[in-house]
This record gives sequence, structure tokens and C-alpha cells, in this order.
Amino acid sequence: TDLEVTHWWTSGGEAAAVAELAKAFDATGNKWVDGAIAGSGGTARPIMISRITGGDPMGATQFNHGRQAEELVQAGLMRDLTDVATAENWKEIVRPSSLLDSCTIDGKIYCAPVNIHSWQWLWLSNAAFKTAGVDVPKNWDEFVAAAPALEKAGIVPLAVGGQPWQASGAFDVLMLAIGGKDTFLKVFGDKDEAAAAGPEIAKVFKAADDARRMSKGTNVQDWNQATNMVITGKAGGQIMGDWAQGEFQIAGKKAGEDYTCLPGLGVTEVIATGGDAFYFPLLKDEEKSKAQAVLASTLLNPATQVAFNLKKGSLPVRGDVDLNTANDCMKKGLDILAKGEVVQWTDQLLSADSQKQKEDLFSEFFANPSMTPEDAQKRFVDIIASAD
Amino acid sequence: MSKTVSAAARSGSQTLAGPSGRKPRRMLSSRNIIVYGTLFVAAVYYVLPLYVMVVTSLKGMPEIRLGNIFSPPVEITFEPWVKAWAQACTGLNCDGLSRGFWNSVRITIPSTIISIAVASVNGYALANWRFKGADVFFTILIVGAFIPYQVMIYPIVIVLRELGIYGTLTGLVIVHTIFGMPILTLLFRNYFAGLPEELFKAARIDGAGFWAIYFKIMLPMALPIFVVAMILQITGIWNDFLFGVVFTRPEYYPMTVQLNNIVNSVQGVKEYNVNMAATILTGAVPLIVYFVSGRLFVRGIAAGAVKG
Amino acid sequence: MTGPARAGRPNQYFRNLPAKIASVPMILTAVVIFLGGTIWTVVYSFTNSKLLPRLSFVGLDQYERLWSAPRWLMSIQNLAIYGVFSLVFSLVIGFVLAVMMDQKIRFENTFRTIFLYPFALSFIVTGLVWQWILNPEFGIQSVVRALGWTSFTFDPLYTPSIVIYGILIAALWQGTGLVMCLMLAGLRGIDEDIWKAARVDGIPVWKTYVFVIIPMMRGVFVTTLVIIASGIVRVYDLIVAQTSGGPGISSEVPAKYVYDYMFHAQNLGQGFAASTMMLITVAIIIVPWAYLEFGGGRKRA
Amino acid sequence: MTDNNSVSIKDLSLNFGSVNVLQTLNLDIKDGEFLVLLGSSGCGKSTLLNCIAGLLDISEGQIFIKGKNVTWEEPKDRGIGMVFQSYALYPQMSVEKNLSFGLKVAKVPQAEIDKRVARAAEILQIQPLLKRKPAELSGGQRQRVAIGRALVRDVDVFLFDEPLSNLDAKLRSELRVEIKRLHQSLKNTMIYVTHDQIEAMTLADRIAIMKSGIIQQLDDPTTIYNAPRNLFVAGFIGSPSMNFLRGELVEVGGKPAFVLNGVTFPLDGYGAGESLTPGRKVVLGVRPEHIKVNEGTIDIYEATVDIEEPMGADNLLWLKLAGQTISVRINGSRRFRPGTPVKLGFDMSLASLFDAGTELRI
Amino acid sequence: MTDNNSVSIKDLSLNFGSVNVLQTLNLDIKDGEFLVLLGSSGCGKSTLLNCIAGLLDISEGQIFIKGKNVTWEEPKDRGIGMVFQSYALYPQMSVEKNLSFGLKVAKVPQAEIDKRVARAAEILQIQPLLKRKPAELSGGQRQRVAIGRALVRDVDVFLFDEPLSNLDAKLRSELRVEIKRLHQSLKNTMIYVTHDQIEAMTLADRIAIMKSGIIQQLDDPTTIYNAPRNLFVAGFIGSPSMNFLRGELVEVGGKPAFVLNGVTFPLDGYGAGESLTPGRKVVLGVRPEHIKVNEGTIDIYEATVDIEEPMGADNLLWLKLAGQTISVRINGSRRFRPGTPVKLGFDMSLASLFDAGTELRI
Ligand SMILES: Nc1ncnc2c1ncn2[C@@H]1O[C@H](COP(=O)(O)OP(=O)(O)OP(=O)(O)O)[C@@H](O)[C@H]1O
Ligand SMILES: Nc1ncnc2c1ncn2[C@@H]1O[C@H](COP(=O)(O)OP(=O)(O)OP(=O)(O)O)[C@@H](O)[C@H]1O
Ligand SMILES: [Mg+2]
Ligand SMILES: [Mg+2]
Repeated sequence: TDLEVTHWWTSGGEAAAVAELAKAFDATGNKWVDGAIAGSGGTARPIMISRITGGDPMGATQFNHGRQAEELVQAGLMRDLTDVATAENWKEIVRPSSLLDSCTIDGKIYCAPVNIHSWQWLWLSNAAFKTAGVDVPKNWDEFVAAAPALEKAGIVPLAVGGQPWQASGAFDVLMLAIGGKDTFLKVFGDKDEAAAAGPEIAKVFKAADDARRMSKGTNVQDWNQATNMVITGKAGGQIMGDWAQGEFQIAGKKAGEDYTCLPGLGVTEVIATGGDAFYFPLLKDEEKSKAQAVLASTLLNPATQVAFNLKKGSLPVRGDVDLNTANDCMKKGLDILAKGEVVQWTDQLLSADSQKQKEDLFSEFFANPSMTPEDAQKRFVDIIASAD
Repeated sequence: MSKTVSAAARSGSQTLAGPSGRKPRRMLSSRNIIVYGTLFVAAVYYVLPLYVMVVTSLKGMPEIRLGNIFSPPVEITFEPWVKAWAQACTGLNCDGLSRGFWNSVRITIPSTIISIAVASVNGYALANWRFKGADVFFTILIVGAFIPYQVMIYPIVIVLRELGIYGTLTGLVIVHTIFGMPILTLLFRNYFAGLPEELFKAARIDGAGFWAIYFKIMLPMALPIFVVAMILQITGIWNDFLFGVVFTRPEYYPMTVQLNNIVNSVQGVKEYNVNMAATILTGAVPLIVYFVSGRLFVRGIAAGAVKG
Repeated sequence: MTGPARAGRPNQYFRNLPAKIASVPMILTAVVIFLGGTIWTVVYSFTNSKLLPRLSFVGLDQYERLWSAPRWLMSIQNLAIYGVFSLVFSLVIGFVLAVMMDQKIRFENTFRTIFLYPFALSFIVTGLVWQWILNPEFGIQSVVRALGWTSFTFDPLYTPSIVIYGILIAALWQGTGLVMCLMLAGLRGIDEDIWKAARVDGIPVWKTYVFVIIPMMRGVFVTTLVIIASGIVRVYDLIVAQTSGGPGISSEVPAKYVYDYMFHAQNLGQGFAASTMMLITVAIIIVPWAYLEFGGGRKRA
Repeated sequence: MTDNNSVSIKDLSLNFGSVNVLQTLNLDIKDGEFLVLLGSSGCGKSTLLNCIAGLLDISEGQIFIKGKNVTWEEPKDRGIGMVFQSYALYPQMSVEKNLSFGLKVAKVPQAEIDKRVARAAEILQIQPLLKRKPAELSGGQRQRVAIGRALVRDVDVFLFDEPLSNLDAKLRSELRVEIKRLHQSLKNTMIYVTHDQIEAMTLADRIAIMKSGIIQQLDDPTTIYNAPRNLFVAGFIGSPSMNFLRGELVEVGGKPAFVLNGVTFPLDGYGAGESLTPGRKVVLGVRPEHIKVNEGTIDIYEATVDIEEPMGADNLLWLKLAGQTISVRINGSRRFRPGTPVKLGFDMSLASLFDAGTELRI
Repeated sequence: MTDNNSVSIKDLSLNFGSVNVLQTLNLDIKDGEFLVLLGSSGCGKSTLLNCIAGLLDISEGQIFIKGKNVTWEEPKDRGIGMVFQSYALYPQMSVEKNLSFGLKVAKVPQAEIDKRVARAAEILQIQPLLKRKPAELSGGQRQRVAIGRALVRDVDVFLFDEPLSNLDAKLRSELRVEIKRLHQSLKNTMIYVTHDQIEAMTLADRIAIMKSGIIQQLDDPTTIYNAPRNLFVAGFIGSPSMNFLRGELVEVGGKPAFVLNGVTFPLDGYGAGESLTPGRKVVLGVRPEHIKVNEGTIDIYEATVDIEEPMGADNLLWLKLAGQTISVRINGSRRFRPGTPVKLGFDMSLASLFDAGTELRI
């Protein structure tokens, strides 16, 4: 049966990863009809939602798991996957379990998580530091200290792409790394105003101020263009999720040799478990509905998980797969995961609305040097106060 | 009689008395310098981007990385064009713009025809058959021209869903018809109002009804404004991205969706040459329409827009 | 009267029925889509609808939040700046070009095609090309620097204070051709005798344009204004293609705010509140004009 | 309908919004009559014609054509044909198509169409033009085609809305004769709108003179010319205009006379409809051609030539008489230099006298 | 310049591309003269006027105004004022601004401007209108303002391009008199373009009749009317047109006569400029008012009334004579029913005879 699958994975590494999913699904005797929409979730989501609410749903669609699809589920537009989940025993195999919690609404499971994406990585270009004549830093503070040398060599120390979510994400990473896990959860999980206004967070804003200074001159929009600056040595480093690794791979770079990755910015080695999941709109066609079940189970199939996540540069959602082909960076991630040093990511903790407000704040903050960290913090507190 | 003759006789000597014949004109008068100078400078501003697009699309990536964007290609390559047309990937589909081209054609032709048909009938009814309340609806329509498209997406999704045509080509054609209606109706209304009213009266006395007058009398005289409407609609619909992607399913996605995918889904370095080739390829149809019928466009604009 | 009894006046609603039937699409569009859609939008702007519209009213909350959002205020400010400049420059450049074109010049067709072709391209394309030309690393700045002026700086799209002008450059490139066409049509419609009268009166050409011709072209200016203004209010694609609202939020516009909050932030209520504000602004400007122009009195028999 | 009226208009009113263009207008037009509606621009002539044709919805009243109440009929069902000032030919159709369009729409059999077109073409002598487009015709030819379009429809009533006013003087006078001839041979009822009085005078059986939507006088041309019912009609008809002298009635030797600035004009021969009470303020109207210059007739008044306008066949003199300017039309061969003193004679039997207040003929 | 010529045109040629509109045209206009350029549409009248005004660059020749060679001068420096058919008032300016705009631009002192505007307003009696916009004026008032605009410029030569043809007949005849009066009081040179022969006849000191860019005859109105130089002029002037009878010369009793379809017309009294050789093919032209009907004069020809056109003061008869249709103008009080046989008398001293080949007057 043909199933149309929509997603916004269109960059090089992403596309290669999707191909794995499609291959696995096609192998079951069905057909994966690809419905890629470029331009990140922002462009693609309204289209997906319009189609689902407009009564012309696709077979399956990517969302970031978390709260993006909550209302669609509540409106009864989504297929209940509990049957597949129980049959395949997802409760046991999906790890960390918080992933499945994000898919669960009123005790029913509505999505199939496919990977874990962690944002907390600092990617560094070994070549850039060599040019600048400094050692490759081992943590955020060393990186900040090395910035002047990089600048002198005409290298942008920290590449931050122009799209708002990148600045916002970078801040969240700084928050988790510098503020620590507890503060992070207090602020985003409990929406604790007092914590948000506190000195811990002020420190984070200080660090963000450094990041802002270091990012001057990036002049690119897309995250992968920013990554490319790191790959080509035009920038010293980039705070970006593990998906950036895919770009390094495609460019034929080797972890450790050509580039260095510092999880948790080398400060706090915690990984947030954001990620992607597939949702399955409710279809009338019996055949298709069956195919949906097949797709759901295929997605979590160990072989698929390995193939997909290796290409995508993300971590698999089940702990029982063999990832010895993984590279250095991924192994670092797996280790942290194994240690249980995980938190839920902002996608799961905050509504899209609050996320958007946060993005507005940080994209303004990063672009506008005249905005003091104190002002920014005040506004941040307001956002947390009204967040849900 | 004699007076004329003597004057003619005298004229021989007087030709020397001063300027005679055509007033001499310098080619490089200050007026000419200003006029052609301004036009030339403006023309550079307008041509430059097209030039950059074409030049870049003919370069290889290494050359782009090294040289500047205005220098002509050292080595002309059509690789980017081939890639943009037939190879560029979005997601798993690596067949470039070609898959979208026919969709665009399939969307543009019926949308253009139907939206113009509807708007021209509206304009005709408004100009010649004024009935109570028509002006109110028309005013609403004109105000509607100012509403951002995005705001209307939700209500329209609901309407199309209720009609059961969401996701179909029909639905998309209707959407284009709706959003083309304000400005096209305005154009047609002004044009038909500018035709002599007596013609309409004569046809009524001849016994022609609403449709007979429209088809037999008005349509044949409306060529200039049809050209304008056609150009506006072809351009608008062909270039549309939002409606094409929101109101249809992937098998109908227009070329602009592929363009967006090519331009926005970057594989490492942005392949500017492919982007530019894709851009030109996507713009080719409306551009050709313009180049072919630009003269008619100005004429039609003069007929339909000037009396506001 | 000894004639037959007075024939009854037929029902008004059925006179010219075909005309009314033919106008049904227009009436439906006007009422259901534009009016209905607007009312729907306004109603839902008082709710806290998130991803899907739902009728849980929260009073003016969305508006309060809207007017305290720095990004909205920035959007409004940008729209004002962009609007004023793009109106003024479109009209001025369009008019000046039209005047030049009206001087019985050679190659008129060529020039007209050159000025008009950008109008055939989408905003996505326009934004992309200009983003590139204005890119400091390989656009104009780098070319000029390569020529020797190493301190030359021209990177409007990356400088928050002037980014809106960078967008303006592209917008004008795309839109002035049409304005020029409209103006040219207007100029060609002016009575030849007016020009002669002015020449006999010894009025210099530029004075004739300013004091005589421009005042006579009111109709063209109004049409042009409607076209430009509706484009300004709706500006979205160009911004997205060129800057995505950046750097930071310095090139945000209301239409983008609406879109982002409706679809990215999944806060329909907020998006609707913002669009309601836009609609109110538009209505304040347009309705009185439209009434004067189309509503007030039937002008012809 | 009673009588042999072809068109009857009863209490017709029409308003555009709050503007009353026609006010309770009554008009009966006899079968075969040539009626001209004459009036200055904007007086409602076209509006009235459009009402008769059914192109405007009337506000009040009724319209009968051939005895049938057609107040709410469609134009095509009224048995009328109409010719417009701008010809209103369908530009994209050949002359033949222009003529046959209405018949085609009415689904008349092709043979019949051909017959009627041929007949109209013959009457109007446009056979050689049948294949041409209107743009390829001269003004006069277009006008003829426009008439032909009404002709083929075999209607009872022809309506003409200033059909000649777009043509130059020469052509106008030629086509005038043709229309007259057409009427003589067809004997249809014709209603003809114009603001050219020459047209009105030469064509009409009866003229209706309109002002602000009201018919001022409805009479045959001679009566209108010689006995205008009021000051407006008197001034409107005749070119150059009737001379108006504003003065007072007196009695001289038991006979009524008119006095202006001390000059007395005996009114011998004037056929007054009312008593000419001395002291009454009146307006004396005399047409330029009814004043004799230096012909030694009875009443002699002194005047001076102010301006001379030779017009070929005639010569128009503008004279100063008793402090007023009057115009006099004399034979084109008699010439006077400005400043020349002359003696005038008035023919009071052809003059008109109006009450200065009511402006009605006395 | 020699003489007292106000405007002199020497060998003027003008072509638009390959179209010759004016061909080596010569014209001398005396100081204070009122010259009318008359001709049918498209004959080049406006073109000639525009050349004089400097609004068109001429191809060949010279133009002198007040003895000064102005061939290459700007319009404003030629000492001319121009009035256009469409008035060409500046619609956004008040009447006062319309009048003063040119002076303001020329930096005339304000006091002087006020004086000139006041004077022009007085002459044209438009003082009450000074604050209005052109759109708020009637046609006649607009025309006056247009004249005023030329007036304030204190020019030597006034150029009028069909200034009255947008007005209705009544207003036209009124304004005609005003222009005539204006000329008598100002005594400026005026060049006036029209295609209305009544205007030409009444206004002109001399008329230049043009056809296809060539002046056919330049003479005073009486001469043009009574002794047209060629067939074109004869047919062009006079309404209704001169009757043309195409026949042959014969000799009857030693005297020349004209014969048509067997009917012989003795030419007694005709002042021929050349010999009237028998057998020569000629055209006899007789004006409608030079034919007598039933007046028992010398030559008696039988004819029948075809159509009658009463025009108030006159009555126009269309008669059948020797198989041809001719028109006759008689007094308005004399009426004939169609079909009536009548007897005609021709006054040959007022007739014209043209060679059928060259079309020139014999
Ligand atoms: N649609 C309309 N709305 C309002 N007033 C109108 C309309 N049509 C005509 N009028 C007014 O009605 C009056 C009569 O107009 P109408 O066209 O009948 O005049 P007319 O006698 O034919 O004049 P003309 O000789 O200029 O053709 C005019 O004062 C005109 O302004
Ligand atoms: N710009 C032009 N280019 C080419 N031919 C022209 C141009 N202007 C005028 N003509 C031609 O020159 C001839 C004379 O035109 P002109 O306007 O002088 O006529 P006119 O005598 O004023 O006619 P009318 O009485 O209609 O105003 C016409 O045949 C016209 O077609
Ligand atoms: Mg009328
Ligand atoms: Mg002319």
C-alpha cells in the first residue's frame, strides 16, 4: 500500500537518513511516498496541519515529539497506536521512557519516536584553531578565552545562523550547561519565575552575551550553512544539535581529527531528549490503516533504527541496538545516555507559543548588541511567568 | 492670388535673412543626456539581478567561490541547469523542477481561465447591469484585496473542507479565483465602464440578453484588458507557493514548491548556480509571457486602470 | 385612461435575474470569504485558540499581549517605515521613469521590458537574488572592496538599523515597473492641448509636470496607490526570502507576525488578534476611500 | 388603447436618487407621426427616450405602445428600434452582422433575415458596404448602418437620440434629408431627440420643447416658430434668437402700444389673446427676419449698426436700438458698415408679446 | 519685414515622416486682420496653426511675426496667444490661477499681473468666476477663460483652433459675436481655424480655404461666396451646397448657353473670365437662394417639389429639375407640398461656371 509521508528533512544528512526509512518500509511490500517540504518545521507544519484539519490527511507525518500535535490528538484526528505499541512492547524497549511519555495522551500512544536529538553540543573546527595558533578548547570557558585569537585570524569564533530558533536553542544549551540541570528544570519545567530572575540565570545571560559577541559576522541564515563555516574553518565553533554531525560526515570529516565535539559544552555533560516522532492521522481506508501500523513498527525496528540514526547523526530510541559503527561523538552521547544523565528538552516542556516568544527574544538579543543581558533577562522572566 | 505669388517671389531673398527650415537638434543636448542617462542608470539597476542570475547559473561552484558575482563565467557549464531541471533533490525525490513543471501548467491554465472568466463577468455585471447592493459587494471585494493571504488560510481551509474539495485541483482553482477576484474585477469593471454605454443599450434593444451581450458584444472588444488580466494571473498563479502547497496534495505541488525545496534545502554549501538556474527556469514562463505581450500590457493597463 | 388595467410592477428581485445569478460568485466571495472570513477571524481573536480554533473566550487578553510584544511593535514600526518609503519611492521612481519614457525616446519597448520584467518574478526569487547581491561576502561590497576600496561597507541586510532599506531596494526593483506602466498610461491619457497651452504660456516642462500634469492624474495615482498599498500591507514573502525577519527581529512585519504566531507558535488567537489589528488599520484607510470611489451615488445612467 | 396613438405616455416620472429628471409627463404620439424632442443639454430628452425604449426603469406612470401597456416589458418586446448619437455599432462585426444580430438573437429564420437585411440595405443604399467593419466606414455611412439596424427589426416606432450630432454640418444636412425621405416612405412613428433646432424644424410633424424634464410646448413647427407659448420657447427657437425688448404697455390714441426707454412701438396688427392693459410689464419679442431695414415702411425707428455678420446668403446686423442690442437678418447682398445709422420697420403681426412675470404669451 | 504684415509665412513645408501635410505654403496676414483658416477635417489647419505657434518644428521655410524671423523661437517668445478647441484649461487651478500662471512663471510683478487679470476679466466679463475651478464652469465660460489666458499675455497675434466647436449651436452664435466684438476693440491680428463656414463667413476679414495642405483660395468672404475660384471652394462654402449641374456649353442665337438633358439655360449676365467656347464640358453652379420659384421672371424651367424642409425663417425645397435634384431656398412663409409642379427662374449674374476638367472657374 502506498503511504504518503511528510517531513521536513531535506538537508543532505537528513535526506540520506530518510532514505533508510523508506527503504525499510518499501521492503515490507508497501510504498513510501515521499512528501518532503523544505524550509524547516516552520514552513512545513502549517501545511501538514492544514491538510489534516482540511480532511485530506497524509499517511504519516513527522513532528517534533512534544506538544506540537497535542490538539490534533484531542480533536480525534490522529490514529491511536496503542495496539502496535503493546504488540511490540514499546514500553520496555523505548529508552529513555520519557520519550514515550511525550507520545502518550490519556494513556494512549499516538506517536512513534524515531530518534533522540540532543542540542547540547559544541562543534569545533580543529583547523580554525590551528590557524589561530591556539589549542582546541575543552570547554566553553576555554572557547571564550580563545575567541580573540580566532578573531585576529579573521575567523568568526562562534557561528550562529540567522534563523531565530538557532539563537534560542543556543541559549537553552547554555542554560543547561552553565545553569545546571536543576535550574534548567526549575525554569522550564516548573516555570519558576524566581529562579528565572535569579543569579544563576544572570550568569547564563552573561555567557549568552559572550556568545553574542563571538557570533558577530556570521552572516548566514541556515544552520547547515553555519555548520559549513565550521567545516571549512571559517568559524571556530557552533552550538548545534547532534544533527550537525551529519553534515560533517557528508563533508568527509572525521570526528576527533578534523573536528571536535563537546557534549554539554564540555561543562555539564547532560543530554536532553528531544527528537522526532511520526504521527499517523486517522485514515478511513482500512488498508492504509494497516500500512500505518506496519510503518510504525518498521520505524522502531532495530535495524532501521541503526541505519537511520547513523545517517542522521542522532541517537536511537532503543537501548538494545548495537551501535558499534557509531563514531566518536555519537559514542560520547550514548555514554551519557547510558549514565541516565538526561533531561526533557524545551520542546516537551514548553508550548510552541512560549518557544516562539523565546525565539523572538533571543534572535533579537543576538542581533542587537545594545540590548543588555539584564534587559533580556527581564523579558525572559516575563515569558516564563506567562508560559504554559 | 497675386499676393501669394509675390510673396513666393520675395521669399528667395529672405531665406538668407535668418533661421529657416527645421530647428537644428543636437544629439547630445542636455535634455537627451538627462533622459537617456536616467533611463540607462535605471536599466542597469533593473537588469543587474537578471544578469547575475544568468551568469551565475552558467558557472561551476569553484568559480563562484573564487570570483565575484558580476564577472562573466570563465568556463560556461550547463550542469547547473540540468541539475536544477532534472536532478536536484528534495527529500527522496531527485528529479528537480521537472516534476513540478507540468503541475504548474495544470494549475495555472484552469486557474487563469476560470478566474478571468469569473472576474470578467463580475466586472461586466457591475459596469452594465448595476443592481441594488452590487456596489456594496464590490467595496467589500476591494477591501478584501488588502487582507493578508495568511489570515484567510484557516477560513478557507474550513470552507473547502465543508465543500469536500480540500486538496483537489478544483479547490486550488477556486482559491486562485477568489484571491484574483478583487483586482481583476476592478480592472474589468473599469474597462467595461469605459466602453460606450450606447453599445450596451443597442444590444439590449436588439434583444440580446445578459449572456448574449457578454459573449457577442463585450468579449470581442475586451482583448486588451484580457491580456492584462491574463498576464497578471499567469504571473501570480505561476509564482504562487503558499496556496499551491497548503491547498493541494503533493502530486499537484507546483514548480515553486520544488524551487523552494531546492533553494531552501541546502546540502552543505549552497549551490548558487543551481539555485539561480532553478530560479530562472521557474520564472521562465511568466517572463516569456511578458516579453511577448508587454506592449499589449501597457495598452490594456491604459484602458483598464487609468480611470480609477 | 381607458386602456387596459395598469400592469403590475414585476418583482424587483427577479428583474435582470441573469445578472444577479452571474454575480453569485462575486457575492459569495465577498460575503462568505472576505466578510465571513474577517468576522470569523475577529471572533476567534477573542479566544485562546492554539493549534485549532476553539471558542473559549479570553476577552482582550490576546490584544494586551500583542501590544506588549516588542516584536509586534517592531513590526508595526517597520511596516510604517517600509510603507512610507515604498509608497514615496515607488510613486516617484515610477513617475520619473514614466516621464522619461514619455519623451518620445528610442528603444521605448526595450526599456519598458527591462523595467517591467521583475514584476513577472515571484518575491521568493526577488528576495533570493537581492539577498545574494547584497551579501557582503560576495555581493556588491566584496566587488567594490576587490576594486580597492577596502573600507567600503554595504551590508544592509546584516545591519539591523538599515535592514528595512535593503528590503526596500528589492521591493522597488520588483514593483516600480508596474507603477511606471500605470503612470505612463496616465501620461498618455493627458490631452495634448494642455501641453501646447503650457508651452505657449512659457511654462517650463518641470513646472508643467508638477503644477498641471500631476494634479490631473488623480485617477491613476489612486489606482496605483491601491495596488502599492495592498502590496505593502501584505508584504511577507519578500521578507522571508531575504532576511526571515532578521537580523534578530529588525525586519519583522505584521503579516509575518500573524503567520508565525498562527502556525509556528500554534497560537491562533494571537495571530488572529494581530490580523484583526491589521484589518482595522486597513479599514480605516480604505473604507472611506472605497465608499467615495465606488459606493457614493451611481455616476452613470 | 383609444385613438390611433402609437405611443402614449401617462404621468411618467423618473428620478435618479433624489433628482427628479422627469415629472408627471404626458405625451401622445400619433401613428406615423414624426415627433421631435427638442431642448438644451441635460433637460431630460435622452432620459425620456430611454424610458420609452425600456432602457431605464421608470419611477411612476405608464407607457403604451400601439395600445399595449409596455411599462415593464423588455426593450426588445416593445416593438421599437433605436439609433444612437455615437452610432453604437458593434465594432467587431461586419455591417451585415450588425444588421442581422438582433434577428439572429430572436431566432428569425435565415431566409427571412437575408430578406430583411437586403431590403434595409437597399433602402439605405449600403449594399456595397455589407462586408465592411464599422471602422472602415465614414461617419455618414455608419449613421446609415445604425438606422438600418432599427429598420431590419420591422418595428412600429423608431427612436433617434441625436443621430446626427456627431457629423459635420454638410453631412448633417444631407442625412437630414435622407431621414425625412425615409419617414415619408416608411410612414412609421418616429421620435427624434435633438438639440439642433434646424433639425427639429425641418423634420418634425410636431415638436415637443423640453426644459428641466417638463414639456414647454408641443405643436407643429410653424406654430412653435410663430406663436411660441412662452419666453423660453421663443428664445430657444430661432437662430439668431428672437430679440426681446423689456418694456411696458401703454395706450396711444386709444390703441395699445409698447414703450421702451421712451420709444413707443404701436402694436397694430398684433393678435393678442388677452386684453392689453396699459401699465402691464411685458416683453416684446421680434424675430431678426421680421425687422425691415431702410425699407421706408410705416413705423420708423432710429438705430445704429454695431456689428455686421455676413453669412453668405444672409447678412446679420447687430444694431443699437433704444439702448438695447437687437439683431436683424437681411439679404446677404445688402451690406452696412458698423456705425451707420439706419431706420427700422417692425412687423407686429409676426411679433410675440409675453407677460414679464409669468413669461407666458399674451 | 516689408509691408505691415503681422504674420508672414514663406514656403512653409511640413511632413510627418513621409507624409507631406503642408507643402510650400505662403501666407501674409496684415496687422489687425482677422484671418480664418477654413477646411474640412484633416486638411492641415491645426498643423499650420501649430507651426505658427512654434508647437511643431517645421521642415522647410520661414515664419515671420511682426517682421521678426521666429522660425526657431520658442512659442512663448513669439508674441502669440493661443486658444484651443478643448480649452486646455489647467483643471486643478482656479480661473484666476489659470490666467496668471504664465505671468507668474515669467516673473511679471504681482501688481502688473493683478492689473492684467482684472482687465482681461473685465473685457470677458468673467469677474464673478475668478475663484472657480474650470469644472465648475459652463462651456461658454470655459471658452472665455481660455481666451482670457491669451489676453493677459498682451500678445500681437491671437491663434484660435476651433474654439467654438465643442459648444452647442446657441452658445456658438453668441460667442461668435463676442469674439467679433473683441477683435473690433482689441484690433489684434487673429488667426482662426474652423470648419464651420458660418463662423468663417461672419468673423473673417479674409478666409483661406484649405484642402490637403494647400490653400485653395484666399479672399474676403463675399468674394469667396460669390466668385469661388474652383469647384471645391464653391461646394465647400454655402449651406445647403451650391447646386452643381454638369452639362455642356452651346450657342443659342449667338449667345452662350448651358444645356443639360435637353434643357437649355441661357447664360445672359454671367461675367465670364474666358471665352465660352461651345461644346466645352462645364459645371454650372447656382446657389439655392439664387433660384426664384414661381416669381414669373425671365427664364422659366419646369420642376417638381420633392421634399420640403421648413427651417423657420427660410424654407428649403428639394426639387427635381431635368432629372437632377436641386435645392432652393425661399422665404419661410411660402410653403409647397411635395409633388407640386413649380416654375423656376435662375439669376445667371450670381451663378458660377467651372471647367469640368480643371474644375477652375471660367
Ligand atoms: N444616471 C444618472 N444619475 C443621475 N443623474 C442623471 C443620470 N443620468 C442623467 N442624469 C441627469 O438627468 C438629466 C437629464 O439627462 P439627459 O441625458 O436625459 O439629458 P439630455 O436632454 O439627453 O441632454 P443631452 O442633450 O446633453 O444629451 C441631466 O441633468 C443629468 O445630469
Ligand atoms: N503627429 C502626426 N503624425 C502623422 N500625421 C499627422 C500627425 N498630426 C497630424 N497628422 C496628419 O496631418 C493631417 C492634418 O492634420 P490637422 O490636425 O492639421 O488637421 P485639421 O485640419 O486640424 O483637422 P481637424 O479639423 O480635424 O482638426 C491629417 O491628415 C493628420 O492625419
Ligand atoms: Mg442626450
Ligand atoms: Mg484641428
